[in-house]
Amino acid sequence: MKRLIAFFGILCMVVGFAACSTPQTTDIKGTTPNVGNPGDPNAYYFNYKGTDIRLNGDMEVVLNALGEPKNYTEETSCAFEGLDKTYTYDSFVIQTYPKGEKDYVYAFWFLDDLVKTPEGVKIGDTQAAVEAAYGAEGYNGRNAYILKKDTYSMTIIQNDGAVSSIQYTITIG
Amino acid sequence: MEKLLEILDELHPDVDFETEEHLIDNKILDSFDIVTIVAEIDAEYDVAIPAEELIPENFNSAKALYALVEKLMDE
Amino acid sequence: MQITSFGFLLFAAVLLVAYYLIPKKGQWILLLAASYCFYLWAGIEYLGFILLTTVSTYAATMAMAANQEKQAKYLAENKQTLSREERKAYKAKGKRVNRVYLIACLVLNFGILAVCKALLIEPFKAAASAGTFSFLSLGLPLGISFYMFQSMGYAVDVYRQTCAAEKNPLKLALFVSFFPQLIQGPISKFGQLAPQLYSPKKFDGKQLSFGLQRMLWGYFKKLVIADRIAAAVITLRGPEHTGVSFFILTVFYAVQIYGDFTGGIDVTVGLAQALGIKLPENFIRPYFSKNIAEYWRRWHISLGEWMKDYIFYPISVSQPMLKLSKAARKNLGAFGKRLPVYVASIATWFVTGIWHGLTPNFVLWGMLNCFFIVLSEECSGLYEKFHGRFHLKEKKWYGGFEIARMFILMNLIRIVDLFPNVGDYFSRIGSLFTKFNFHVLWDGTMMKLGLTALDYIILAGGIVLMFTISLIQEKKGSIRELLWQKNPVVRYALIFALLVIVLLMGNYGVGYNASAFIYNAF
Amino acid sequence: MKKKSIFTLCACLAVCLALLWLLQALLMPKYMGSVKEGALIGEYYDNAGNNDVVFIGDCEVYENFSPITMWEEYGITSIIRGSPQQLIWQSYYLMEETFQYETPKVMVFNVLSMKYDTPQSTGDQTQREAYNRMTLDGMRWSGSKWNSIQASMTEEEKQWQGQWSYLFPLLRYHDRWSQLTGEDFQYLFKKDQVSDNGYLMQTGVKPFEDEHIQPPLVDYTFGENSYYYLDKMVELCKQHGTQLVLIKAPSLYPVWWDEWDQQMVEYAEKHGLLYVNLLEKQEEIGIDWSQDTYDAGLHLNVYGAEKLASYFGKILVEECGVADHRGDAEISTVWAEKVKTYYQRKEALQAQS
Repeated sequence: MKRLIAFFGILCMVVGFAACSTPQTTDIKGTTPNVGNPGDPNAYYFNYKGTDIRLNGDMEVVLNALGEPKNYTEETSCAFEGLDKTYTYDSFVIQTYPKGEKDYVYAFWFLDDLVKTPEGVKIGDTQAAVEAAYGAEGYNGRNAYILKKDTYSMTIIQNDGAVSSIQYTITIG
Repeated sequence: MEKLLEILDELHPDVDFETEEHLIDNKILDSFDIVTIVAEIDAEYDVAIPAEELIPENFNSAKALYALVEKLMDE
Repeated sequence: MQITSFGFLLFAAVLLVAYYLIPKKGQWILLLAASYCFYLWAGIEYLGFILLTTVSTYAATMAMAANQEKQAKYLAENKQTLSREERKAYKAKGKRVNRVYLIACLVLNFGILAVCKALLIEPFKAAASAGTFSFLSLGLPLGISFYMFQSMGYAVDVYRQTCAAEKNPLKLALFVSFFPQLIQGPISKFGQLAPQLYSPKKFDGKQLSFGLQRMLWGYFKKLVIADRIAAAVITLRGPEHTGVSFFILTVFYAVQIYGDFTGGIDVTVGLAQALGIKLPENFIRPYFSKNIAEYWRRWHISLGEWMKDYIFYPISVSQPMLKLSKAARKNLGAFGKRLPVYVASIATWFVTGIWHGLTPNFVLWGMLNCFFIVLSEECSGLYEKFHGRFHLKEKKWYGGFEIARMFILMNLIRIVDLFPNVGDYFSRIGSLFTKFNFHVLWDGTMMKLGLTALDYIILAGGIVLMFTISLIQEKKGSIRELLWQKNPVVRYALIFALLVIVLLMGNYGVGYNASAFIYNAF
Repeated sequence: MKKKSIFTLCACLAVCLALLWLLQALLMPKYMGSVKEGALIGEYYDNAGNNDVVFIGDCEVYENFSPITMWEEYGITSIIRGSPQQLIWQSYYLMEETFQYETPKVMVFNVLSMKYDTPQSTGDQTQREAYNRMTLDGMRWSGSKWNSIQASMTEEEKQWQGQWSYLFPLLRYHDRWSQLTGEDFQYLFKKDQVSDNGYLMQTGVKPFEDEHIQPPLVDYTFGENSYYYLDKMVELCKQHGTQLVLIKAPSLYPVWWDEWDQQMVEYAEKHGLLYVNLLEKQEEIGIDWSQDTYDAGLHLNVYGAEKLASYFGKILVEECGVADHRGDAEISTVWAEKVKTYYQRKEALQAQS
């Protein structure tokens, strides 16, 4: 028994030393699929009449809450199965991609100033208002702010000093 | 030589060290044994076997080992 | 350049053809050129590292050799006039000078290695978590852990005068950079590898064939088994997989690492064999081991040998240790005798641990191995009594039990590789004793790990094949020799069958994991 | 003894190579069933030579123009080298390769692909790779093919050194063994023609109802790489004395922005090229979007394609001076056969839908 205790003592010293001299490790990052995860709570979103419309959100939920869109079109890519769908409401447009049986939000953009981003920016706002909400980091130096988070991006385009378009999309790749 | 055989016998009573010539090749002695033997020889003969001499050729038989000890004592 | 890339195969093929066509005197030059091409392929920015190691090793060994020569000459000339004590003192003085050279060389090289490893902890972790983690492709620059250890081993050998210093810097450069083993070993000793590298090789159809067969078998293990099961290993590392799931992870990881590492070594050794160079074996069917000491004599042998020769022995027979031994023996009895061995073991395993990575989990891994080796050594007496009492050694099933016990124990130790956060590891181990969720085996969990039913079938078939081959090797020796006795048509048919299996069932190439991929629609 | 063993080795090697070749043929997708687009590029070689007009581009050419109609109405010999999501460098190399087989009077290029500047800019890499395959696997071996591969590979393909898998497609399709169907065995050695001189016929009707919209862009300037290859096309056609005609097919989606159109107008002017934006000619062509499209305005069906061919044939005759070959007995015999196949196909498809 004495031997084992002695051995343990030496062992602990060595391990203790090692633990101090090596940096703390952070958690492991998983693999990211092409479009992120359906239902991702961290995705960009905006709120319309109490409904969150979120990148990678389930389109069925949106349809149930908002009702039928004003316009609806389907787009195929050459040679591929599955449809991208575009839903146009009065103040915004939502595009989806298919995954399994369901459709998920792939992009949305605003059409007028009746909808706002969660940070309060809307079409027609000044550059100062955009920078107040998002900072100047995403500015491309010419006409747009592009913000990115994982596979998500938000683009605010300006025309003559005023916001002309606000778009959210998943960056594929 | 006798003392050496005593040391070895104590480690592995079941081995006939006078005849066995492949102590390492036949995996009778492992690295722990070798180090123990070195320590014993140091205590017994006051000869320090340096690390570079810890090669199979010197430990495959009691004879070879004894020759090594003699050589080192001679130096 | 990965050994599984098409580029590597093409490179190897061109080299093999050129190797046997050019004059034999130039073969080693070609190998050197090929090794440097290979190294440059990985990135020109790493060239400096390998050159620095080569140059510093060359400088240190030449200096030591010159010193040794001078010394020998002086001793020979003054044999008559010097007394024994004087000779001893003179030798010791010479050795001290050489020791300075050696230590400078070691400090420089291991310093670089340590800095590289420390700096590269982040990318290494990223690679590990992305699943592209090959057990020994740790850290950059390419193969640095391997060529450094090999070179430093050589420097120590020259210091110890167990091998002569190589005077031709180009030849030394080849020894340092020899490309098949640059990536993941084995770590060769100079005395064993170098003469083979420089000697002219006659074309030998049998060696070539054997080498290529071994490479193919290596690719089978790597591409069909290891790279396929990798997906499940990644999934199972998730925090939700505890208890039985964690146990499954340890088994899957055992399969993955065996396929990955021994497969890679097979490719390396096979290619070297095709070039007429015999590299040391790095694995001898380790999972058939019955105790932990045996396991480490059969798994990653070249690293173990290196550690033994250059860390374990020097520490355990050093003067302070011998003094400690004497003191301990007086006070602690029989255990005291073994104390130096244990201290040296801990040091050796500590180094082995950080060699694998500078994170706490690798240190823990080393210490766990060390602990169980010491434990089994201390308890060996008890075991023998126990065995003798029940005549267990004579019973066939008991051997099987010992192997299974060893397999499980090593799985549980090895898995710590995957948990940079040591706390995660212990909580998983704990869950083995508290959570008995056997239902994961049949409730569909197994189908959600990233493997399809077909994958499981291929894996099962592959594992059975690996096991059978190992069993035959264990009982009857070389499979390739057995095949060599057979009708060539039968032999070619079998090799071709294996080739087709690797080609069709290997997990390689673009779009492999794209389940939504268009071709699935046909 | 030695001789005998070498002979055995060589014989076995030959057998193995033959088996591997067979395996490769079996595993490659045949594109005969649901994704016929993949077979288009490979069909060119059976119909190459003696075409006065060659169309090059993506689905906006192979779904929208009917060469048979142009033959029937104007005696124009034409062929389409189209493939799905064909990118501009792929179009360029197809053009380069075409000149190895024939020297047409007119090369027609659809400019939609100007919008994609790099292999990465076209979206999902997996999809991209599948498109690359459909454009490249069908090409015969040539320097053009190799260069096209180099220009087309996605990051993932590069990582895998994908060029080797184009050289030996077995390396790409190796895992298809578990998905083989009857089709793979049926068409192992001989494939059917799925197109009529490169035109992939659709007979379904799905009317256009709502306008397809896309969000505005930050930057409308076409990329440098796109212009680089367009310049190369101009140069290449000049070398061969072939007239290069740029078109934008009358597909309503993806959106063809006015800013893009303006750039093409300017480019054509600068290089003295004919550029026809067929979107602006919808009325003259007579496209009825309730009848002439099979996917709500993205592509035309056969009825629309015949109308467009009829309209565009006239431009080719009047503005490019493409000759009428209906008087040439030899050519007429060949084309009579094509016409027959065309109507058989049309009937069969109509019966299906």
